[in-house]
Amino acid sequence: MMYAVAQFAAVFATALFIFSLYWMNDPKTARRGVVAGVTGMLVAVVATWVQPQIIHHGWIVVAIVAGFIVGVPLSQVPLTAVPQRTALSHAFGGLAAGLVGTAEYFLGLGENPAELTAFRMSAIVAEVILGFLTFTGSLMAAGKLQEVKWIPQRPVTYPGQNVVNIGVLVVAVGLGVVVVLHPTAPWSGHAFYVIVGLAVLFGVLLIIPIGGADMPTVISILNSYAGLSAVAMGFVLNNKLLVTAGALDGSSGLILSIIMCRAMNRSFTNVLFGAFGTVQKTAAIGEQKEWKQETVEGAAQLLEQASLVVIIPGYGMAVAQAQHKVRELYDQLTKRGITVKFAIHPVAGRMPGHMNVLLAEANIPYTALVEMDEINPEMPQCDVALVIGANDVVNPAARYKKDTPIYGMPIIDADKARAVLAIKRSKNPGFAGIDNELYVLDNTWMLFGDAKAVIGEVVKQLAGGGGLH
Amino acid sequence: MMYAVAQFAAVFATALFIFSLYWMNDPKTARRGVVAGVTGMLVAVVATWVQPQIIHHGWIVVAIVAGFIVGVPLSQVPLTAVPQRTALSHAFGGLAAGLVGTAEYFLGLGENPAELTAFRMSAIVAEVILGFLTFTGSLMAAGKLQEVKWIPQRPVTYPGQNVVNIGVLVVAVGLGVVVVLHPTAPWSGHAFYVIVGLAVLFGVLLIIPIGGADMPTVISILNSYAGLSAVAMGFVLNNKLLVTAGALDGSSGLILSIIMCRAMNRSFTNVLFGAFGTVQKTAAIGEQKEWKQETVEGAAQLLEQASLVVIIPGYGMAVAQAQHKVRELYDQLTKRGITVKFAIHPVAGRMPGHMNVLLAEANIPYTALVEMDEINPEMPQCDVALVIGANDVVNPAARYKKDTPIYGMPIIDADKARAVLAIKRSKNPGFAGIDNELYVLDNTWMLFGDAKAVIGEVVKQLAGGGGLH
Amino acid sequence: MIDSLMATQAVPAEPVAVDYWSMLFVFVLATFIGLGVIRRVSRLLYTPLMSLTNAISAIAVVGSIVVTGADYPRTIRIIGAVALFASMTNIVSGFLITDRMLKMFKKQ
Amino acid sequence: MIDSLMATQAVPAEPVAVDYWSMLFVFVLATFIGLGVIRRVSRLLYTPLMSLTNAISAIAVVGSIVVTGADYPRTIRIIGAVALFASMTNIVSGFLITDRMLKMFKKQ
Ligand SMILES: NC(=O)c1ccc[n+]([C@@H]2O[C@H](COP(=O)([O-])OP(=O)(O)OC[C@H]3O[C@@H](n4cnc5c(N)ncnc54)[C@H](OP(=O)(O)O)[C@@H]3O)[C@@H](O)[C@H]2O)c1
Ligand SMILES: NC(=O)c1ccc[n+]([C@@H]2O[C@H](COP(=O)([O-])OP(=O)(O)OC[C@H]3O[C@@H](n4cnc5c(N)ncnc54)[C@H](OP(=O)(O)O)[C@@H]3O)[C@@H](O)[C@H]2O)c1
Repeated sequence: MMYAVAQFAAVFATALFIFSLYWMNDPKTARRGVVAGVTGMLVAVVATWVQPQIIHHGWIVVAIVAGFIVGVPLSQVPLTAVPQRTALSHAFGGLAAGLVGTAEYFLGLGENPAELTAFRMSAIVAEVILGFLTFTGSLMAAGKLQEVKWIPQRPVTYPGQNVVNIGVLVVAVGLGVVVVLHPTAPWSGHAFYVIVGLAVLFGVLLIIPIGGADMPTVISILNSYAGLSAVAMGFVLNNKLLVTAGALDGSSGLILSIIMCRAMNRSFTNVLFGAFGTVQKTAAIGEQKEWKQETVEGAAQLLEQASLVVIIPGYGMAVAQAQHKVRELYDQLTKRGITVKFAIHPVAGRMPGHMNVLLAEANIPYTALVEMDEINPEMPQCDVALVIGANDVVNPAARYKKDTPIYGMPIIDADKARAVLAIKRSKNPGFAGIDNELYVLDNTWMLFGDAKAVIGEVVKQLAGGGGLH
Repeated sequence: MMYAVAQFAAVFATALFIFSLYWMNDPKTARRGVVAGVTGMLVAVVATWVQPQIIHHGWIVVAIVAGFIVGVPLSQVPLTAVPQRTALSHAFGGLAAGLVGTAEYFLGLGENPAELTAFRMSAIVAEVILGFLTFTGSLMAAGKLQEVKWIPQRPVTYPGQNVVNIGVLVVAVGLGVVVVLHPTAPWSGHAFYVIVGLAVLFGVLLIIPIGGADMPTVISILNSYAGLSAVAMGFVLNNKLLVTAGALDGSSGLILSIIMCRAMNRSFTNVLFGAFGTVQKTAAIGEQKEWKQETVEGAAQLLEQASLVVIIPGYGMAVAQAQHKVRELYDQLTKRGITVKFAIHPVAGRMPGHMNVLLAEANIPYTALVEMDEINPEMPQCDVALVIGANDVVNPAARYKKDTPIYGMPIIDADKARAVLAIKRSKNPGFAGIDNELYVLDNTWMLFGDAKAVIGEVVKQLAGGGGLH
Repeated sequence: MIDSLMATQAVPAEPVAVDYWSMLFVFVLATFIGLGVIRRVSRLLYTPLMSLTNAISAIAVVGSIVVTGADYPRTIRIIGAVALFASMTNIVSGFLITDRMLKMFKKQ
Repeated sequence: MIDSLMATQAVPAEPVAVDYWSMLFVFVLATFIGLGVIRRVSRLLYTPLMSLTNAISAIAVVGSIVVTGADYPRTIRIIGAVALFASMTNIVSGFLITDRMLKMFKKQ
């Protein structure tokens, strides 16, 4: 009976998880997806808990309560901290998988060595290696993103680094094979600890040479690993629900990282081993060419006279937390009958969909957000392209400068607009570390300063408060 | 070892079948889908054949050779006979499932009754009922489509028919439950035969009240049943490949029948129990209103002067086998620089995609075939809408006449074109048996006659051969 | 003997208990895949799709091979051979006609 | 005892042999579904998608519940409780933050 309950719950929860992801195909149905996910999780937890072999309940309750105590505040972080939170969450997931794998091994060793078949042992080793490397790797990633002091932001490289890293992994896997073949030898327990230690180490080493800005892609790859470690746990526990849910998570991480890599025109290997971001900055072209500046008043006037304004937000908008001011600007312009569209580049910001959540937070209707492929044909009709803290995603060098790291990356054609207004704090380059000729084009005017402050003043100007200055 | 071979083959063949269907999403990759399907099938057959319990090979070879001898000619039928062939094929599939189920039951009964557990017996009974009802139902459907003499085309109805039909099914299922509970009683073998008999009977009774023209939907539903019987066989044989392939087939049948029902604005129940096609024909409006006729010369002139011609083919084009003449017409018109598009209604003809294959057979590029939703906004710009043997799919009554069976069905807006030329043989209504006011509109001109003949003459006229008459 | 029929692909050396829940799981997942994949099939190709799925569902042939070729009573094996013939016909005609139709779809 | 850990959900009355091929089958099918479903997710929602899959993959919680709650040695159960806490944190924060973000997406 209880067996049937558990099995039925597994089928049911699997179906709910699939629907949960399916409903994410449209913002209108997406919240239903959360309900389906929560229900599936509840069903799975209850069906496991009621099984007769669960006889101690106290610690379970304590752990669940503790999970709530930590989980609720973690869900209230500001939206700019979402990448870190996601990384932290992967770390927790990896830790859980690694610990359960360890428990399984020592349980088998202590009580029923015959159960440690080659297949089960392989699954346990895979689970433990994937789990613990995801744990430390994600912690490091979270640290880099949070800009924690003792974790360097810039990639740290040294000669022979890749050899060392891959060496550590190879030793861990090799030792794993040995333990799979001799699971109950007197030294196997120690070997197992060494495997855990190497996985922990590898997670750290993997992230050290990767720049802070490459973290989103790395997080997605770690997401895949976390999913695969859940799959391995499913193999060990003969639990199909774990296998399906893990596979769903694994595919999600895989697809998102592929999307990011494609949109940046880079390969997986380049992200993981390319030490991107160490690129020596070339002398800023800005020094030779003329940067034209515009005043707040002039910018307000230019915007007022436009009939189509395309706003191109980038990482700078996120840093400045300027989205609410952008919303005010949007209101001021639409009030005047001006059409305002937001051009969203697939890798603008520092994580997939970054701009969309920020703008949604500021109550900008998602129907005003237009994807790159759709907005580009419209750019020649655009009167003012307002670039807010975006740089690489509007850099025309991507079209023809073969020696730059962004060569071949599709960009938003801001330079085709009749006029360009660009907001940034300095003449420094963006994430990829290369100059952007967009800023020195004939029809481009700069508004130097923090995005939030600058837009705030433009809004004041438009609202008629300009006289106060 | 052999076990692993079989299991690996099952995983591999499943993946191939999934890709096979996936590649059907585009005509460019579709033929690759066939290669994947054939490979999957080969892998599955070989992996089964090499299993050690297969010790007699002679009959297998004979049956396979016989399958080729019958199968190759069956694949060469003219395209108009494709619906019948599909139905016949479902009949074969149902027969195979039913026979294997029967063999399994009597094997268990004779040699190892303990294997006839409740679960297995339920699967066997489901397999046998689904298999045999699909067998006779599909044979009847094929007969109706082939217009075999001794199977009436029109629905045959009598009072209490639905009660009788459902009664037969209920008795079969009830007896099935009894046999599941007592698989080895002395009378169980006989009861099993009765179940088979009732399933055979139900297949016939199910089809009798359904009109020939509703057969495509029925065939799709039977396709689902054939898939489900394969799933049941998979449950009985503990074979996951059968389960997955059967589920793929089942979903395909389900989705196609849903698409057809939606496009006709009817429900499943209405198709299965509605006895559609018995509708009393109302007096043809044609007698009151004026039908204007056009000569072949006039039609040719009208077409020549157009700049956008939309051809709307229907069942009549298939009946007349006019597609090759249509191709010649297409060539004549495009040669003159006239844009020619084909408007394809989802249920034009008598099976999903019917028009597309016919036109593809005549080498018309599939880029010229436009779906209903895309062509309708263009219809007001269309100079001549040429309706070739289509009727219900262009009947404006669908928009407002609530008492007609097609009310609510989306149609191709032929009536919005600047002029309409319609080819049909008589003033008779189409499949749904209702009048079509399109034919008596002010800007409609009729070309009475067989579609192939009429278009042939128009083409001659356009090619300059008109003087020969 | 029925054993080997039951677990079609199992050889006595490595017997596996029939786990109906696994089968149900597989069925549910395969149905999801089926619905997802079929919904994306090009409308142009519905007719060849019907014959392709027809051929694929003739995978029931593996059941018939076992019934025909294993060490079973003669009548059982005759039933199996008929089923095998029926499935084989579907495989051959199904794939051939699908390919024949698909060959006709040309872009220009 | 390890038996009940192995087949997490099995009670001794109805033991089921671990069929790794079934698991592999399920894995392959689930991956197909995952790729199909994720590819259709709206681009607008990639950020919430990341936290949603995060929460779903915390299904590993069922493994931790067994390790924590069954009749195992104390150290094993402590390890299990830590894992359970970690998974639970992910479930709670993952679903909550996803919903919080999705609430922001409004049409007008
Ligand atoms: N989205 C993803 O998933 C993802 C993942 C991995 C990598 N990436 C990479 O991230 C980059 C994203 O491009 P992007 O154009 O959005 O950003 P970007 O190239 O990093 O440029 C950001 C710009 O914002 C400006 N800025 C920073 N803080 C600001 C503030 N407070 N106020 C005003 N301006 C400020 C900076 O100039 P100043 O310093 O002069 O102010 C900088 O030029 C791409 O290279 C992409 O490949 C994205
Ligand atoms: N495609 C599917 O999957 C499917 C499935 C089930 C049902 N249906 C139903 O089938 C109907 C299809 O609509 P439709 O407009 O294509 O066909 P239709 O409504 O059946 O009309 C066909 C027309 O073609 C004419 N015709 C017949 N033979 C001809 C010939 N040799 N030369 C010239 N004209 C000829 C007929 O008129 P004359 O007799 O005067 O010549 C008739 O008006 C719909 O009602 C649909 O619901 C379709």
